[in-house]
Amino acid sequence: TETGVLGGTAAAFDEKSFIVGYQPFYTESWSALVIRHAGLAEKHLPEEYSVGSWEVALQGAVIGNKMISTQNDIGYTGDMPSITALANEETKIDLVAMAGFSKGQQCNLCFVPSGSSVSEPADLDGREVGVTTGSCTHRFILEVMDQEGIQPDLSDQGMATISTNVREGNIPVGVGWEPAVARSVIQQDAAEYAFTGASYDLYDAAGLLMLDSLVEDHPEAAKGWLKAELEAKHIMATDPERTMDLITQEGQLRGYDRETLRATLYENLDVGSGAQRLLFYTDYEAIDTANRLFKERAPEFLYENQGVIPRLPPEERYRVDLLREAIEELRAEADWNPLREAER
Amino acid sequence: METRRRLVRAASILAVPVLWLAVTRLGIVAGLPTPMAVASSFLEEFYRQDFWLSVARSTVRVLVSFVVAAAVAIPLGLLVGRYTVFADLTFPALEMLRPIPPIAWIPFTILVLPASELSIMFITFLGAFFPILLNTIQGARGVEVEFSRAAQSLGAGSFQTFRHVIYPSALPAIHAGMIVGMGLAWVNLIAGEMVAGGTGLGFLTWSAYTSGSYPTIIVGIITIGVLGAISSALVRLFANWQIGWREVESA
Amino acid sequence: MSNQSQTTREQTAEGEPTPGATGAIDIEDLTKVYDPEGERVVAVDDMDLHIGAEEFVALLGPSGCGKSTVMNCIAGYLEPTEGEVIVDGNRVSGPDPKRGVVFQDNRLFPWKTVQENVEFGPQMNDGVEAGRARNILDEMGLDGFEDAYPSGLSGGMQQRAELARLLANDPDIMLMDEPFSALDALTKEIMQKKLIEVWERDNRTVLFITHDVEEAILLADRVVVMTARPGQVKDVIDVDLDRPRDPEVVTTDRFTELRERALSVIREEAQRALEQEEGQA
Amino acid sequence: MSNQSQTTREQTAEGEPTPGATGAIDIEDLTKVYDPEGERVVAVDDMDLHIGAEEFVALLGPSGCGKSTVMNCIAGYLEPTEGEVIVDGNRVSGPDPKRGVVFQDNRLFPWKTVQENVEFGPQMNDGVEAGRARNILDEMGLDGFEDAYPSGLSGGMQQRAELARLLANDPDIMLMDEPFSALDALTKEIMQKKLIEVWERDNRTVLFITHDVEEAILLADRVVVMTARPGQVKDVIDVDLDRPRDPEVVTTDRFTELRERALSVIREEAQRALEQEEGQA
Amino acid sequence: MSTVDRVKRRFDAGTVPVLTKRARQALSVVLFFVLWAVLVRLEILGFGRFVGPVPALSTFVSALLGAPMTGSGATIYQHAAFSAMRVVVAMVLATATAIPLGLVIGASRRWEDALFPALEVFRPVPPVAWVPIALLLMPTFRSGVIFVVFLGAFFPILVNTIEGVGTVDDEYLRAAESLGADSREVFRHVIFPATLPSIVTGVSTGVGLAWITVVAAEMIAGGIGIGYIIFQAYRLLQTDVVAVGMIAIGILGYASATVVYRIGNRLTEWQTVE
Ligand SMILES: Nc1ncnc2c1ncn2[C@@H]1O[C@H](COP(=O)(O)OP(=O)(O)OP(=O)(O)O)[C@@H](O)[C@H]1O
Ligand SMILES: Nc1ncnc2c1ncn2[C@@H]1O[C@H](COP(=O)(O)OP(=O)(O)OP(=O)(O)O)[C@@H](O)[C@H]1O
Ligand SMILES: O=C([O-])O
Ligand SMILES: [Mg+2]
Ligand SMILES: [Mg+2]
Repeated sequence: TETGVLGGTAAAFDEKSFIVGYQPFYTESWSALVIRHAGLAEKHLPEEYSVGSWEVALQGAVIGNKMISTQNDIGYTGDMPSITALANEETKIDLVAMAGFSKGQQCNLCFVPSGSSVSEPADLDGREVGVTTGSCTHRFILEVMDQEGIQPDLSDQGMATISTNVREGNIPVGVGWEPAVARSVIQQDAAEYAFTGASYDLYDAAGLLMLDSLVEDHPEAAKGWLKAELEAKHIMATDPERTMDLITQEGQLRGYDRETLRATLYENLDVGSGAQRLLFYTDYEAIDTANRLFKERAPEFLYENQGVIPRLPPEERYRVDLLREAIEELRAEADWNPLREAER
Repeated sequence: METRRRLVRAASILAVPVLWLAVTRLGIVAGLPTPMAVASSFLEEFYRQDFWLSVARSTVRVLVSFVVAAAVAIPLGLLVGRYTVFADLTFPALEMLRPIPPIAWIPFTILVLPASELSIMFITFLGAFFPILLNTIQGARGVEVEFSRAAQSLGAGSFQTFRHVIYPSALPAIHAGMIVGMGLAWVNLIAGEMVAGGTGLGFLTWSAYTSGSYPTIIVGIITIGVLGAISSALVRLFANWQIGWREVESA
Repeated sequence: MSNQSQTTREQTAEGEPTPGATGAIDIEDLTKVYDPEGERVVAVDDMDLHIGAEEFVALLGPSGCGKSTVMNCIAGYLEPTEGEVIVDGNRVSGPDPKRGVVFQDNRLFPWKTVQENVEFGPQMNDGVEAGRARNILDEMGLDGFEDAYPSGLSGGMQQRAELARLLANDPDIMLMDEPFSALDALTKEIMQKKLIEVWERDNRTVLFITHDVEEAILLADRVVVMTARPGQVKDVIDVDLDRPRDPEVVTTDRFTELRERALSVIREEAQRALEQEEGQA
Repeated sequence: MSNQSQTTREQTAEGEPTPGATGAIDIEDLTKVYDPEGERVVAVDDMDLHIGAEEFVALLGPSGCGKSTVMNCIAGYLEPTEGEVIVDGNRVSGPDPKRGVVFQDNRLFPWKTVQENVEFGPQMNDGVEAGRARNILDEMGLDGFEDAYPSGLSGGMQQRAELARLLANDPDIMLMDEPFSALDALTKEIMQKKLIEVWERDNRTVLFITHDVEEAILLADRVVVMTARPGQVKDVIDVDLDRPRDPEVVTTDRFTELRERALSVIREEAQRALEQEEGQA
Repeated sequence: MSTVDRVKRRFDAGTVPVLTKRARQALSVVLFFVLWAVLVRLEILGFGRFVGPVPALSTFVSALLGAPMTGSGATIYQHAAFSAMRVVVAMVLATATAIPLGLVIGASRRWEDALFPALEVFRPVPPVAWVPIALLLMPTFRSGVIFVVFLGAFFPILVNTIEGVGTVDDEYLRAAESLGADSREVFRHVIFPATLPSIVTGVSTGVGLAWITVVAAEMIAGGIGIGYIIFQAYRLLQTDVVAVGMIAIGILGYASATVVYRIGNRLTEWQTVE
């Protein structure tokens, strides 16, 4: 799977050998794991193209930045880092598809130590809340603060640090994304879900990003990757057992029980007012809520509220044209439907 | 007496795992993995390709960066040490950069360099570069003037004086810098791998933390320690081999 | 110039200098000021001295009077502040293999073996045949120690090796700054003998700095005594003792006389130097 | 014991030792082997020597013959392998402020000022009044330098300060290992005078190691010459020159005679030592 | 010929008056900024993606005037204070433990045998590698970071102290004993002061490592501090803030090195001839 000791360096200088940035520790982007371990890229990419290396990142921002410096060609990132990447003025990066989508069930999760007295959003007022700024959890907590009129004390930490600190009771509240939260709740029985974005009608998503130069200069390869993405979604939506077999092949996740991993994909939360855990959609323009998330809510948050991006992402950075072509081609080639119901 | 001393020293080392065991048994430090858990995790890692790839990547990164750092820092240091004009023109700028911990360069390198491998190597390079540079400068400045005078009076030109006098005379200082530099190369490599992610033992250790495989954290620490010790030993060996003349002195 | 040189040689009761001899040194109005911008130290003040080709001159003087400074100007390490040093008619402008130097603290290259040290000079001046190095090592009694590093040798051997390194370059002039001051009495005696042997055979000019009055008289044709800082020539003593001089010469009346003369000049100057120092404190 | 001591003092043409004088040293069958398990080096072999109270003894001998080893045994730094050193009837078992030491390389504490150095001894032995330090500094001509660190002093001053530090402790015995060998001729002469002055006034025993034959004769009541390694006593020369001895005494016939005797013994031993060394190479 | 020679020699010796020393040094700094600006302007390598000197310095000035650095609204002073506090606390702990331990290990073979081998087991591990385990095991996040920084500073101080004791010349000990000092007094008046220069070297190496470690820990673990600012700004691609963080950490590192140097010089002033 990995290529050589210096594989990444060599691939960085080879246009037809892609470096893919992915996040094993972000359930919403796991279609990448399915592509990787089912060999879907090899299946769908034109012959002369290959995956030079799969680069693990623990945060979407790292992938976004590597794409900006053209060290990664393809990236799987949360909604916030996706927008940061789209808005940058250095390197053209396109949002070519959506890797995962949910009504606040993946990245808008508030959790507390087991047996904590904190259960309502109002209880957060004045308390220390661990959050990774710049991620989808950050937007979530700010929306909650806004709607509830509360003032928690935000402490910016990495996701792993937040879940350790919640589990050890060092901080009373954390907001986070899967699968780290499920590990604390299910596997270690040390924390519980308090509430999710669903209560506030908030959505979270993961984006599939490509360098615009890749899309422009190698459209067949880009289309091939999108086909792989669609097939991965098909597997995830229709064959949970095979999906779990593939996901658990990812060495990074060896600290996670299969059950914990399955829960993050397929088990709905008690506190999520019945929202489905993960929606296996790919065409964000076909889903109104997803479209608005990527084109309005997230960009406005980063641009107006946080002032951390220099401009709103230009319209032409959103391009699902190749995705649509890939869907059409797959409809002809495959005996399964590349789109979920709501996308049709 | 000699054997008694050796026993005490062995006991001292042995006390580390024994204390560790006791601490975990008595539950003094909550969450500390037991030696057995770490041992079995070690065995597991031993059969994983990913682990060996991490070992190989970190080792290659350190070695390449270190060699490049030495190759740049030693000539530069000799020139800065010997030529005041050159020193005045270069050294103040370098001195401005020196107090910045190499790891703080990571965002810069990721944005500016064309491959993430190079980013981590650059951080590692910086870790080794400044100690070697400073020691070389000090070594070149410390050469007693009589040595260069002797060489000149024997007919050596300035390049020959450099090669036969300045360089060998600065070698002990250069080696001291290389030993410190090797230690700092590892420090910064690990930090770089943890921050910039991807591969390597630093990443392995941090992602073990992220994924909650706590015994693997300690496997990572031990592996890093062993490799660090080996590389320091190699530098020392190289140094001793290069300056045999100094051993005679102490003998 | 060569005229004066000859006069000197006659006075020393030695043979005439070899015809066409090289290695005459003329120090003319030499002034050396250290740190002329900051705290000026006038080390040597308007000094004149002529050393004939093939002459052996000892330079005596109180500590800090400028002896090493004079030598460094002749060697070409230091640029005179005023005046100049002329060797065989040419102004000294830098170090030259024709003017070999032995330093007070042994300056063999510790990172080279004895043989490498001795071969260094010939290597740098590829005109000189390298086989010479080997002979010189033998002659200096260093056979068997070719591959030793200087740190493995006794003090006496180190000094012999340094002399060997110098001779391998076949210099016209040997400048020696307290070369034997760190040796014990016996080793010093042996080295003195060796030096004279070499000098008598090869006809080189020697400028020999020392603190030891007896050593100066025992070795030199002329003893130049310098004043306390700033250094100038205070007295020049012609040593009219026959050569070869054996160690017993020190018991002769003439030796005692010469010694007394040198000592009294030195004592006077040293006293002055001391007063200067205490005046500064 | 005290009997022998008196005999010596008479021969030196000095006054009788003070009644109840302390500081007699008895070296009895002293053998010192370095590294008895590994590469044995027999430094001193079955040496006997008596030094009377208040006597000034100089110890001469070729390099490496064991002089410093003997001194270290007397000082109590080294445990004899066999035999013993007895001072005023007591076996030496460790260092003691009654036996003061001056080292060859200056060993003033560089991190203390001159005054702190000199006061160090009295402070450690609070029996001695501290005001003494001040007087001694003045006497040694160090007034004005009390607050200087040793690195700021000239070599001669450093040596004076070290002597002052020793005297501040009022030792019975002064053990001095080539104390003046690093000084230039004039400074050395001044220090020698100072030492004799102090010794004559305070009646201490002095063991003075040197390489310099003239220095030994100029200063000592008796000169002990050691054999090449392993060290033993080769010859003991009574110096029957009147005191005070001024520098001119070196020109007297008796001085020359004594010097010749010492030199010939030393030369012989040094030659042996050299042969040993070359035999090893 | 001889003038050429002379000029050449003076040039070699660096005494040719091509500008004064100060001017050359200033030129070096100016050239650095020019080079930076040119690289950014010409977009050599990926420099086009990094901030140039002028916007970096202007952001730096506004940061100095109290502009908040990141979303949390803390000023650069607050972040700097946090990083500095961590370094100071860790340095105090490290000197307070490593110096006595080093003196004891260096002076006594018995203590050396008992303690040193065990400590040597830990020494090759780079301090940063302890970050995950420290965050896991220490009771609070903040103490975890301080613990790691402490480790960074501890070993250089320890090792230099031990080495320093080892190189104290025996003759100083002998001199003190002959002057009547007992072993406690020898320790206080000889071993400790003689070791001080080494200790100072160790402390200055230690403070350098402390900064490296604190920045790494803050970048990796987040929270607050200059390392955090750098990484947070990087996540959000605010390269001017990244540069400001680097400048700030450089200034702090330089300032602390100067403080250690000054104190060290004061403590060992006897080494320099007045
Ligand atoms: N580089 C220098 N800068 C300033 N002053 C110097 C320098 N070198 C020597 N001096 C001073 O110049 C004077 C003469 O020094 P020099 O070394 O020539 O004396 P010397 O006669 O060789 O002394 P010694 O007998 O101690 O070797 C001394 O007072 C010395 O302190
Ligand atoms: N610690 C030691 N271990 C082994 N050998 C030693 C040690 N100290 C001295 N020696 C050896 O013992 C012999 C006597 O040494 P010592 O220093 O007593 O001689 P010395 O007469 O004082 O010489 P010098 O005149 O050079 O000072 C020498 O051959 C020396 O090499
Ligand atoms: O990918 C994210 O880090 O949100
Ligand atoms: Mg001199
Ligand atoms: Mg000795």
